[in-house]
Amino acid sequence: MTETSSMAPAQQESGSQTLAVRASGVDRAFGGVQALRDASFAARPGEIHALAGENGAGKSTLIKVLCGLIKADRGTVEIFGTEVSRVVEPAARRRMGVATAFQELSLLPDLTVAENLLLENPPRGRLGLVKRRGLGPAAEEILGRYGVDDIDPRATAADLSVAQRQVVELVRVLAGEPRVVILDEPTAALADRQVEWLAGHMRQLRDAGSCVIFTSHRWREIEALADRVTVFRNGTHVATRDTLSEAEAVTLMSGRSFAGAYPELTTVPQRESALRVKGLHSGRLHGVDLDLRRGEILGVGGLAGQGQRDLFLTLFGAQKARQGTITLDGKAVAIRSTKDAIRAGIAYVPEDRKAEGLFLPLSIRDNIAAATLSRRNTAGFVRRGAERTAVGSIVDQLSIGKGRSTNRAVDTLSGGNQQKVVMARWLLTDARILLLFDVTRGVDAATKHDIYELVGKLAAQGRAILYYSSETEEIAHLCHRVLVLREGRVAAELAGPVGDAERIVAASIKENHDA
Amino acid sequence: MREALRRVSIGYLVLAATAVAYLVVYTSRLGRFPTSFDYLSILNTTLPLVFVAIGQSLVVLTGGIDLSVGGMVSVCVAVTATTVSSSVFWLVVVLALGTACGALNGLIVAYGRIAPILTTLATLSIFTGLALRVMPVPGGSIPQEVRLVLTNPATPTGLIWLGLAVVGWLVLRRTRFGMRVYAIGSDEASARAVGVPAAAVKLKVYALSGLCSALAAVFYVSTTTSGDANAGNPFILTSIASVVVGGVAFAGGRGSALGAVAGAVALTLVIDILFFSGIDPLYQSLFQGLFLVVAVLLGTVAALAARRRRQA
Amino acid sequence: MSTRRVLYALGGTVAVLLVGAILHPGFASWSSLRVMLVVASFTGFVAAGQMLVVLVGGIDLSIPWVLNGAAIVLTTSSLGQTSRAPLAIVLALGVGALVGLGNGLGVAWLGVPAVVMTLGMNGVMQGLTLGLSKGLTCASCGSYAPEPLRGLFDGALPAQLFLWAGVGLFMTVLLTLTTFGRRVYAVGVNPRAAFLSGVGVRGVTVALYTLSGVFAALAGIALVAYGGQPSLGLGDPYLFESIAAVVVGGVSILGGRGHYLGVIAGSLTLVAVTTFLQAQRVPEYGRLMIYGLVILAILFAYGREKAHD
Amino acid sequence: ATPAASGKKAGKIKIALSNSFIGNQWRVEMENVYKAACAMPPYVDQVECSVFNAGNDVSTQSRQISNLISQGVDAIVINAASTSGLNGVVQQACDRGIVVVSFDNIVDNKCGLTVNTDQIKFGQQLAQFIVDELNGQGNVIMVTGVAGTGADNDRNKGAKDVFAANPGIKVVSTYTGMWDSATAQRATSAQLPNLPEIHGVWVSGGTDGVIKAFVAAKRPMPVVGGEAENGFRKFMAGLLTPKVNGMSIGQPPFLSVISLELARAVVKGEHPKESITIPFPVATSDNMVPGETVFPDLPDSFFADFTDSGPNATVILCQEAATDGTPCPGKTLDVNLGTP
Ligand SMILES: Nc1ncnc2c1ncn2[C@@H]1O[C@H](COP(=O)(O)OP(=O)(O)OP(=O)(O)O)[C@@H](O)[C@H]1O
Ligand SMILES: Nc1ncnc2c1ncn2[C@@H]1O[C@H](COP(=O)(O)OP(=O)(O)OP(=O)(O)O)[C@@H](O)[C@H]1O
Ligand SMILES: O[C@@H]1[C@@H](O)[C@H](O)OC[C@H]1O
Ligand SMILES: [Mg+2]
Ligand SMILES: [Mg+2]
Repeated sequence: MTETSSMAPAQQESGSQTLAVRASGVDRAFGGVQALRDASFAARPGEIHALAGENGAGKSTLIKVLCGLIKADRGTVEIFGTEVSRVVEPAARRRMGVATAFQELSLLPDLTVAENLLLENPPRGRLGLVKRRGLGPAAEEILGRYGVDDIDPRATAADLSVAQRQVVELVRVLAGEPRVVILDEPTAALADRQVEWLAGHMRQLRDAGSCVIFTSHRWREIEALADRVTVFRNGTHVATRDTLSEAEAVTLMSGRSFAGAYPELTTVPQRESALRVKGLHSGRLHGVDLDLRRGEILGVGGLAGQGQRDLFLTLFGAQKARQGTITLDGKAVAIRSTKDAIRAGIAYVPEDRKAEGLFLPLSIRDNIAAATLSRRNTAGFVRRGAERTAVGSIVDQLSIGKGRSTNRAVDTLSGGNQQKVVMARWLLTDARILLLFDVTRGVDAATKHDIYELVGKLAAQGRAILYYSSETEEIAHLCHRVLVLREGRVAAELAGPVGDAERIVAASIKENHDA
Repeated sequence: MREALRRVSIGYLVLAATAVAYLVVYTSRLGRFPTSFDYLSILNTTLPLVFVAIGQSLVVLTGGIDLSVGGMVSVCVAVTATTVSSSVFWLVVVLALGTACGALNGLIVAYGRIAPILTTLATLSIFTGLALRVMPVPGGSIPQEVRLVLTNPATPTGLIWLGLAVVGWLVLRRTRFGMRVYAIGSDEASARAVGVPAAAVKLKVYALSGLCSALAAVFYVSTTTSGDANAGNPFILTSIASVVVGGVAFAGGRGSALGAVAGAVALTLVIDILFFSGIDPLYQSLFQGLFLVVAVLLGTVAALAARRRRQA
Repeated sequence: MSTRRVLYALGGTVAVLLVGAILHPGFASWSSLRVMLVVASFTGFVAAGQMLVVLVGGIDLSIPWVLNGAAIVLTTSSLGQTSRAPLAIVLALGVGALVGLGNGLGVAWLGVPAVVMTLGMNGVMQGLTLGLSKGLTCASCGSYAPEPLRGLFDGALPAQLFLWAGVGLFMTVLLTLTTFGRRVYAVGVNPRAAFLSGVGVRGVTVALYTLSGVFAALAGIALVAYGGQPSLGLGDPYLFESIAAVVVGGVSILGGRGHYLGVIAGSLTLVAVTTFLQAQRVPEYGRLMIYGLVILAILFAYGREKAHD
Repeated sequence: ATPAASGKKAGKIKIALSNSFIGNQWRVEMENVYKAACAMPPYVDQVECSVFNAGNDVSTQSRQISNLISQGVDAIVINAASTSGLNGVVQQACDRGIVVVSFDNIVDNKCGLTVNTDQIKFGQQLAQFIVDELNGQGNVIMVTGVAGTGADNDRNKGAKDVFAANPGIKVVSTYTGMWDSATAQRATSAQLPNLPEIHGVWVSGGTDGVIKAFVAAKRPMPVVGGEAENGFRKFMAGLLTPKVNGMSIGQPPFLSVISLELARAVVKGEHPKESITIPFPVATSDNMVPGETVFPDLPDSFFADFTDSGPNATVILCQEAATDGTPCPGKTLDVNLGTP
């Protein structure tokens, strides 16, 4: 395709009988936030179509409108030429062949994997009754068809790891052999191997004539997979192209351009140890030692689910250790609660900001002040002036919410700004040890960039940082040192910046690396 | 699902324990085993609660709660006692009325999107008023033939109905609708997102709860032989207690109506145990309260232990 | 956002009063208002406690017999003597606090669902109250509330109303100006995030249930002060009424949203509706039905708003 | 108060009292006098008594009665949670030859016996008193009892008939006081500001609460027809101000004792299987006798008609029997069932 245009695809391709999905002139607001404005989008059968845009660009909202989960305030949606704007019910769209994997996973936690997979189409026996005995085998067969053999169909969904849940969710969508497949950030929780697996199936579906739509914040995935790319910015269609370079894309998405993706690692860790861990057993951890120095960014790598989360949660007092010692600045400490951890100068920024970080209906100020309430009070009364000042300065520092009132509810902010709010909360604690757990997950390029710089600055201030990311690339570039976890133990230690993510991946899967 | 099975089995365990305790206090007090009279009267007095508890458990499985069962039972009792003696056809009307009351709840909850506890708090008042309108004075009657078929005091016809209720549940459990009920209770937003027509399912669940209340009312009138506009009140808290003792999770998605049935029977037996153990009647509710908390604690502890085992 | 709900709640009260005043002259006169305020204050007390636990997504079903138990403790320990009043009040409130503490510990530490814990506790309190007072026949059970307490209701502006205003002030200050209040809303909105922000979620929960017990006891004290003597079943009407007042007052039953000012309005609305229906000589069945319809109507008003956010 | 042991003691008959709820002082007194009677001759030698409370839950009461049947009691004395709800189980008791006597809130089932006052007349007589005192002219309010129960309904019916027959009487408000003084007081307080001048008040229960509400609202005191609460009688006797012109009709708590006697006599074959209606004790402001119809030292909530009096008294009980359930000193209890 040669035309570059800000012309909406719906107009370009109007009259074409071959469109699988078409949205035109769609508006959708959430309270005060205009998530989509006059948005248009079109995708054809037999293509993989990437939907790109910064956090809050409206990708997920568009997808929800397309699959009938929410209603557009204005505009039309067509599926294979049939106008469906009026029937807002995912069940109805499913019957038309539209299957969606959502950004917030939608597995049913109390049901088994089998029930999740077969909920709407269970095996039936006599009298049309569900054959419960048939559920397990049927699910096994489906999973087998997709080469998944490490997930027990009888396991309860809630007991699966995030990656496993993502896989089940994807299998659920793919197995329906839908004519339109929509995947919203399907790879965010997947390891590289699983990404490959997914890519294979997406291509297969496309080759079979389905329309595959997906979103991702990882450009190389878009580059590798997409036949066409649509870029959204501020709730509006910006461009649809056959090919697009990363630099171009970033410019289109943000309206700005960026130099190099990762900042230079210029700081040097100090000598003093800030945090020392010996023989830690907790959850999946079976004896982890580590020594984190002041001013150091220590990466924690490895395949997903090797105990990284247990390590972070235990250090933050949110999970009990079975065994092991923790030393802070040379003094042994017992961290029994998150309160203890905060008092000891430890901060934990979680990956899942909506579930673990934010108080969505509360104000920016309340959110940021939440971890430091006990510092600004007189006899239990909040010192509001002090609070306003403290919050105000950190908000400016991180440029959250474009200088608007901190009385705004956090759920009116974009994802990137929301993530910054969580960061701001912890910076206010003056923590000397920051546990950053996948803080860039689902964050757009511009915000990611801001976060990388912030992390560097924090290390330069002498703070000790433990850094985990599901994007191995990041760990390879940002960290002074990388510990690779495997099966709850430190399998390798690499000096940083590692630069090449492949080395970390290799260490993650190699057996008996340093034994 | 295994988790669910385990929680349900807590309800069965509690029932087993209360049954044993009942046998022990009964025999030690009276020097003989319970007779068929005892079993029969337990059966017949529990049946109304059993039905309300089944309806309540359906609602709780979707993550809701139905306080209006009290009002629905009252209305249906009032109508049953005032009409059925004129024509048995009225039984159908009663069942339809209960279903309609339930469906009204369902409409408000599913389409009006008002929290179940609030919706049913309001409709409880409305239905109770209606019952009082229909039957300002206790009384009425039910034909002997109906009694003999439903809760015959001499033969355990009640077992048939109990059996039918159980089979009804098992069938329901094995329909797609049944699976959807669990899906909604587990996570409504997700269930909707994966194509479960949540509103329609909830509407049906509340309607079913109304139907169960109507059935309970019919059995109530059959055991007591007449009606009273306040008859439903006690069922509000006892049905919730049954569901709880039966191991249905309040958050929804886990448990089974059969557990609630077990819970209902267990709660009835507790009354008898307290009676025969000679506990000062004034302290009775103390023990009932403790029973409730302990039964649920046992469930929680068992679930916790199981989780521990799985994680290790 | 939740301040808008407070306005709705107040608007509801005004609307009911206006309709009443138009259809029934004298309905909104001061003497009538005065009485409605007094009657609403009892609901207001229990609803304060109910609101606190609802704010963290809980519920307190033990209110009826905590209230009743405290009322009986007050008279049996004061024996109607003015000199013993302070001790008796402390004891009665203490009983409320103790039971609330038990609820809180059960919910927060043992993980018993609030519905179960408090329903069980209601039974326990009923059994204890009946048993220990021997069905209210114990030697001291016929005692009256001490004289000064009974004076709470005299005068053009009864002291009881000042007490309610005090409760209102306490609740508002607690919830909006203190760090505790901040923590309450945080726990109500997202307990996991609150926990990860170093908020002692269990501690906050326990404190709220304890307060709910105290408020139930306070209502018990006020009710004996009003009637002179306690009776059995004194608290029964307040179970559903406290929940109704809380939600009509705009507090979200899911937790995390609401202000006590709204609950005050909610209590008043409910009392005004009942009073009005009685003044109109609507029969009992009609009153029950209209009462339910009014609650539904108000909920629909909130529901409409919810659809937007 | 614990149920009797299983082994049948020679000669003693077993009579159980199954009460629904002790929700007010009346029920407490009713049980107390029952217990006291059981501890006095002739009952102490002839009868093995037990007492059960079920609360207002019909199915609990029904379970208890079933268990009493299993226990093989000879008679069951019932104050029912519902007039209709126990019909089934009562039938089963009758079928097994157990004597069932219900009182106060009686059971519909005709196979049982009843002991009660005439509830319709109760309502009528109070209403007639008000009409007479007002010379057939004036505004009246009716404070009713627990809606849906038999006693409430009969009393209301009696009263309404009388008021309706007097066109000069205007019933300006009717609401429930739930037979509870505190509730009645709250409801009345809330009503008063919206009511015109009230000349007469008819109360089914909770009378002292209604009067207190009038006092608090500083309204002129109307003529009052009400129950036998000691507090009401204190106002009638002028022990509390203002002095109230009223008529007090008691549903006597000793109905339980008469039921006990009827059950005993029927089991022993000393009395035919016949229900009993006793006259209710009536007191008016001009015949108040401290220590007999009003008790200055006892609480307001106490029901003052715990004993009958006069030459034709059905039963004479002492104050301790009503307040503590202790037997009256050195007395054989003589219950006069009237000549059948
Ligand atoms: N349920 C909601 N309530 C309030 N605001 C919302 C809601 N959902 C989305 N928004 C807002 O709408 C805007 C668009 O959000 P959307 O999730 O569509 O963006 P996105 O492109 O998917 O971003 P991301 O890449 O972070 O997933 C954002 O500002 C977001 O905060
Ligand atoms: N959801 C499921 N996923 C996988 N296997 C299942 C599932 N449900 C049932 N099974 C298997 O089928 C067998 C039979 O199930 P069964 O008929 O006992 O269901 P159930 O647990 O009784 O349901 P309920 O208790 O709700 O009636 C079980 O032993 C189990 O191994
Ligand atoms: O008959 C009534 C009785 O049942 C109730 O308990 O107290 C008041 C009486 O009038
Ligand atoms: Mg998105
Ligand atoms: Mg089963």
